[in-house]
Amino acid sequence: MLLREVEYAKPGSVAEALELLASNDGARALAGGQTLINVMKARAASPDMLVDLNGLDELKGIELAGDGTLTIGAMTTYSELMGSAEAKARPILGEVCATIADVQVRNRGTIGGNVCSNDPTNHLPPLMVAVGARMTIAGAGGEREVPAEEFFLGVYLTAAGPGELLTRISIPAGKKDGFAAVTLGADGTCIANAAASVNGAVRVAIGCVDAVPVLVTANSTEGVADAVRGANLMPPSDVHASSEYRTHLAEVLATRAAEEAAGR
Amino acid sequence: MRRLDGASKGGGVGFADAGASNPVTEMSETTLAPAPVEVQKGWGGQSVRRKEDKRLLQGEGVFVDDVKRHGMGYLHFVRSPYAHAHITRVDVSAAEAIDGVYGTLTGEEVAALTDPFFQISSAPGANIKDFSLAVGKVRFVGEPVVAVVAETRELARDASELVEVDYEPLPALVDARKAQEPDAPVLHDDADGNLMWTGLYSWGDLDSAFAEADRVVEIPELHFHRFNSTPLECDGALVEYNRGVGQWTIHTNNQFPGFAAIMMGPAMKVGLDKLRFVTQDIGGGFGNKITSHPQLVVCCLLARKLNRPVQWTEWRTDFHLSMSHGNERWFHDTEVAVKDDGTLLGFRTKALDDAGAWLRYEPLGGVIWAQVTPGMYRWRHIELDFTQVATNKAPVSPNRGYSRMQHLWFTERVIDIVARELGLDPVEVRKKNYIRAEDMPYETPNGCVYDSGDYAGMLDLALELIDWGSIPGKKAAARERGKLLGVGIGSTLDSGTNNFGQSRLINPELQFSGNNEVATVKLDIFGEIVVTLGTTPQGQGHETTAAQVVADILNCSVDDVHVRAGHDSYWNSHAGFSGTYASQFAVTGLSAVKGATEMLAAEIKKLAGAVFGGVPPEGLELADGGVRIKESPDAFLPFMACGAIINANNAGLPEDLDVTLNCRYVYRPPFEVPDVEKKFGNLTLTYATQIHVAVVEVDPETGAYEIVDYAAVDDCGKRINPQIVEGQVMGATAQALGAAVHETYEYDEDGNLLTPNFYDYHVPHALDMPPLATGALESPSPFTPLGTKGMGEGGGAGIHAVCAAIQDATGAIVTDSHNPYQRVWRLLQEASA
Amino acid sequence: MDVTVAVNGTTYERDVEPRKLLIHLLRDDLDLTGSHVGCDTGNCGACSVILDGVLVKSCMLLAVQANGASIETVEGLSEDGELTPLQQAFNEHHALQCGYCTPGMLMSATALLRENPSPSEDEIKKALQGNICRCTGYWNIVEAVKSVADA
Amino acid sequence: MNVSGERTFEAPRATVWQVMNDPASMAKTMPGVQSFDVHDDRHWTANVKIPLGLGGLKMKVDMEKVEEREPEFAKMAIKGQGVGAMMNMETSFTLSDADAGGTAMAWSAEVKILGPVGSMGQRVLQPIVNQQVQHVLAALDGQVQEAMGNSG
Repeated sequence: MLLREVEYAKPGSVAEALELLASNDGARALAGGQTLINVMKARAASPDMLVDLNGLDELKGIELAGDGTLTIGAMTTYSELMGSAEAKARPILGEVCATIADVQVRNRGTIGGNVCSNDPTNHLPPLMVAVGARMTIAGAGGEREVPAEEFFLGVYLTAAGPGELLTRISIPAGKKDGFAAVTLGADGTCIANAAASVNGAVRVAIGCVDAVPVLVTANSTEGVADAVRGANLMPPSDVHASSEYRTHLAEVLATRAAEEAAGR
Repeated sequence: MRRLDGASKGGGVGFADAGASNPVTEMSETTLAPAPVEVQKGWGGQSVRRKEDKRLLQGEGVFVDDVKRHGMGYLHFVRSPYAHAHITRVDVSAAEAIDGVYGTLTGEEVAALTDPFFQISSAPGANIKDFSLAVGKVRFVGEPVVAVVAETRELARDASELVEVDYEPLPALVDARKAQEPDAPVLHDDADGNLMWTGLYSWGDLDSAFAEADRVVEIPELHFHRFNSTPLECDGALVEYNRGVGQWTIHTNNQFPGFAAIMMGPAMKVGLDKLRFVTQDIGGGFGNKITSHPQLVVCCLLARKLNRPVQWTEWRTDFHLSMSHGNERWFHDTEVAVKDDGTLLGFRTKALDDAGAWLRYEPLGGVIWAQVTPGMYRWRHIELDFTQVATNKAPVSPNRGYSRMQHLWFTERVIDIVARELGLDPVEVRKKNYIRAEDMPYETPNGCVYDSGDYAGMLDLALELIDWGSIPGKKAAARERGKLLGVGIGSTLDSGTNNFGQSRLINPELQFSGNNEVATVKLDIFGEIVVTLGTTPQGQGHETTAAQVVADILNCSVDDVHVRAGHDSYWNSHAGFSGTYASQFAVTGLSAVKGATEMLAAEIKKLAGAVFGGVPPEGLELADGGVRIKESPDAFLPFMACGAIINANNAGLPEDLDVTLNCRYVYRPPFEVPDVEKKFGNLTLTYATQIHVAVVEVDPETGAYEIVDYAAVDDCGKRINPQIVEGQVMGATAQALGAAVHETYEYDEDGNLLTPNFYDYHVPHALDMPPLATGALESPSPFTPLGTKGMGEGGGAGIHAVCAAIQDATGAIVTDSHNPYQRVWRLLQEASA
Repeated sequence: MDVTVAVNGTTYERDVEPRKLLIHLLRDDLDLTGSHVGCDTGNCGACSVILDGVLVKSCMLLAVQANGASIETVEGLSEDGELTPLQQAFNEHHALQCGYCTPGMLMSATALLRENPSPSEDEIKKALQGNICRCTGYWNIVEAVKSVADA
Repeated sequence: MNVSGERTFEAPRATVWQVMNDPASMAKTMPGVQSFDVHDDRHWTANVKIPLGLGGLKMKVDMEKVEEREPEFAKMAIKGQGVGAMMNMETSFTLSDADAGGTAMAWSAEVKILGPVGSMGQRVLQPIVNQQVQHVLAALDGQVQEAMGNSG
């Protein structure tokens, strides 16, 4: 429960936040804190400085463009997304957010925080890959956009490097999406998950089977199982699932997610 | 919520109609409406609303971590990262050099200042040397090695990171089955191996039973897994030392201070009166808060060393790593003698118990199971070879259903496996072999006496609640949806009120036997009725049920009865076995309350008789908050006057009037010392009964499953407060379901705990709970003053029911008490292979 | 760092280390010990409070992040010792045993009922999903909330 | 946890051996090295800050070469001590001439992580170790290339 000493900064703008992050090697952005604060309690991580992004309105909000593209500010909370009329344009987003942890965590935790922590048990990284999200990263040199499948680099590691911030996520129009997971009890820790999107081809991203979501594609839902087998997954074993069981779940869940997507 | 309960209507408590079960007569889909609170006869048997709730609902409870003292220091333990290692060097200088650090305590200091804790075990377990901090060696991950005290919580933890400990790692022993192999790492050189205790229990005539059998069903291995109840509040203490009188005041949430005291006093070389235990509210215990005595000793030593109050908060990860895991048990080479018609004759098995690194309450688990030796069945020939070994895991200690749950899981598994092997219906096998209502009281093969009950009747009620007839249709419907539906029964006993004489079966040298509990009831100067209990409740509603018993005897309102919250050993209201554990308050606690209140009632009459000028007690009655002459009710002496006369206005009272209006009663259940040679005798006074039915629906593709319906029928004799009883039934059910599906303390081969927090140790949340139907029967105990039976632990019936349901759904024999999705998936693979 | 918070209508100013969690500010510095700590990973919800109208777990928030906020805790639910209908329902339905999780449960249920005065049973369970109770099995808690919702 | 694999370098065995046994080169392959001290040809110490997205994990790492058969086999015992985390690792590699030219390396490592980091991060340890291993192998490639450049 007891954190190591840490400095706290509350910037008034994204620019100021970037400056703080760039000028302090040990600085980390604090979004919803629903993962980071817990890791700090265990002292498994101890940043020297927390740059609190709460209160930066520039990072909030959801916009729906004329072509159906959704733009979600990185500091939008799960609850805000679930309550957003605009976000209903891509219904899977709210549906998946509603199964993340619990009310308190959803009230505080953010979309950006979820993808940036990229804990393998998180739901949003595979979902973002499946729906073809594009991530906007701001840094000293301005902004750049990275497709989701290139955004996730490792556990707790993403393309948003030191001194950078994920500012928003763009998601193209679409409705034919699906999601399937096996968790410890309802809404509990994830054992394996899969997100799918059908737009001509079937895109399925599988979570919990590697350090980053694994993307497979197929021409039809019937081809998904083969595609998963073809990916030669070697998932980690842990107390909840052996590598073998996870491999099996990956195939089942990928197929279910794809069938749900195709059925919409 | 469905409730089936015709047994709680009206009726005061009192001496019970021995043996008669009240049948259930009606079913209600609606909520059980709590009885309105108004003065009337017969508080006992009513669902009186709890007196303790008001403070708890307003955040005004006082839990141990809420207690603060001026100048207190916060204690943080440096814990072992190794499962097994020699400690080669400890250096606290860097930690002590920090501003705001008050001091430290090392294992070396502990070894110099204290004696090892007294061991319950006979040799070889008796020979181990257990101190409150690791001395020379660490034996499990999370074992406290050094304690640091500082000005703030955060600083104490910071400083603990500066304590340098050098370890020389040793191979770890994590599988109890390998503990006695020649090359196994040895935890305790003093015990010359990992065997802690072993004993052979044999009753009846095994040879003739197996000769008579049509078949012998063999079960090579069954495994009951490691978990505990994880009370939401972890352990803690605030300890003050009074240097002038050499006495410690220990504010703590330990749930069995009597046990802590007899462990701590001799180790600290002080008399027990130097250890004053104080608690108010405790955030759940379930047995897991019995063995915090090592940590309390450390707090005491530091409070004295540093001359300031010492505060210790155990965090969740600390608790999971180090505190009171439930007994993990294996059953090997089981053989069951059965007739073709399903009649059970007897069994033999070898039980192997994993004690973890220390014997903190063990090896009592090696005998406690024997309270329920035959389970609920009539077999008379039983042999169990019990062995307990040490491993490099957290020490085990009592956990709700302590040691009986493991054994009852075993007997229930045997029934379902036998039924499967014989192609018989598990319901019929149970009914054929259950001990019958007309056999009660029933003496088991090992001399225990089951007091009352109607097991077959309870099963019928449970099947009615689950709508047994609809199950085949539901199975077919599930199959249509691609799911596998299964149903299973768990029938268990909650044996309560221990005869501590059973400890002599573990170690004949021990001088414990019987049991006792204390209550005092007094009338204060303004007529206030004050009740003091010896117990340490953790949510069981003792303040309420005690008030109900008192109000019935004094013929007043429960609102007029003030039951002190919590426990203080200075209240002079405790005895050697005081505490709240082992399903006994409704017998020991309430019997003590009843005894003390009857003494008080007699004294009030004696006093009033004198005041009224020589009226005999028979001519007086208690009513309306006072005492009056039956024949002339106008002659009325309110309790307030009684209290005032005795306490503050007593001149002129007859010299021989032996009245204090402050009555202390010790309840002592009728027990004999068991026969140590034959391991025979009555080990507990009462046997509450549970029959549960679980319906599960399995997703065959993933092994994931849901408990889709559930029924729980309970019989604990006379219920003082049916709502509180039902609450205990529900809680025990939820814990059992959590343990059956998700909860496990699993270790890797190096002895690292893989489930040290609520992410990975998944306890049930609201959405995980199935629909529940409850039912109740009342078979009053003929052996207890109020007809009550201890209850609250249950016997893990939910675990047994879920195992049976998974066996039914998958068609594979279930051999483990813990069945996470992955295991069920494997069972399905096996079944289809 | 200086922190100013209004808890149950009373304003407090304290100088705290940035690393201090909000739950420790409440319990240790402000002596508001009604909110509890039951885990160290943000799972149990015993520390739940309402922060500027939003239900949060006060163990996953730094005290300095609450600067300027208005906080409601269990101590502020009832007025002059009168139990609220929700608190009374917990009592009537035996929705608490040890009482340790109760403050967090009450805050979660309070937040739910403000947003949705007549929730279904599933909605109640979903709203209480972030609060662990080890005593009751939740059935009576759900019934208690339902009884207030129905009223 | 055991991790192992094989890799081929486009360089002669002697060059690879030289890189693998040169503390300075090895220092450049380790993640987040802040300082590196060579005590003798068998004992090195590094202070590292392993970059994890949520914050770096600081560790003092002692390395001891416990076995060596030039130019084909070496085994090292590595002990890391950080606040809240301890790492014990035994790693070995075997070099041979690859069929298609260059040098083949078969390597394996037994990694143990203890302490709060280990317990908190149990479910992510294996992916994290894998990802660090990939980092080391890529850096090793770079070092071998550099050595080739220097010698070429």
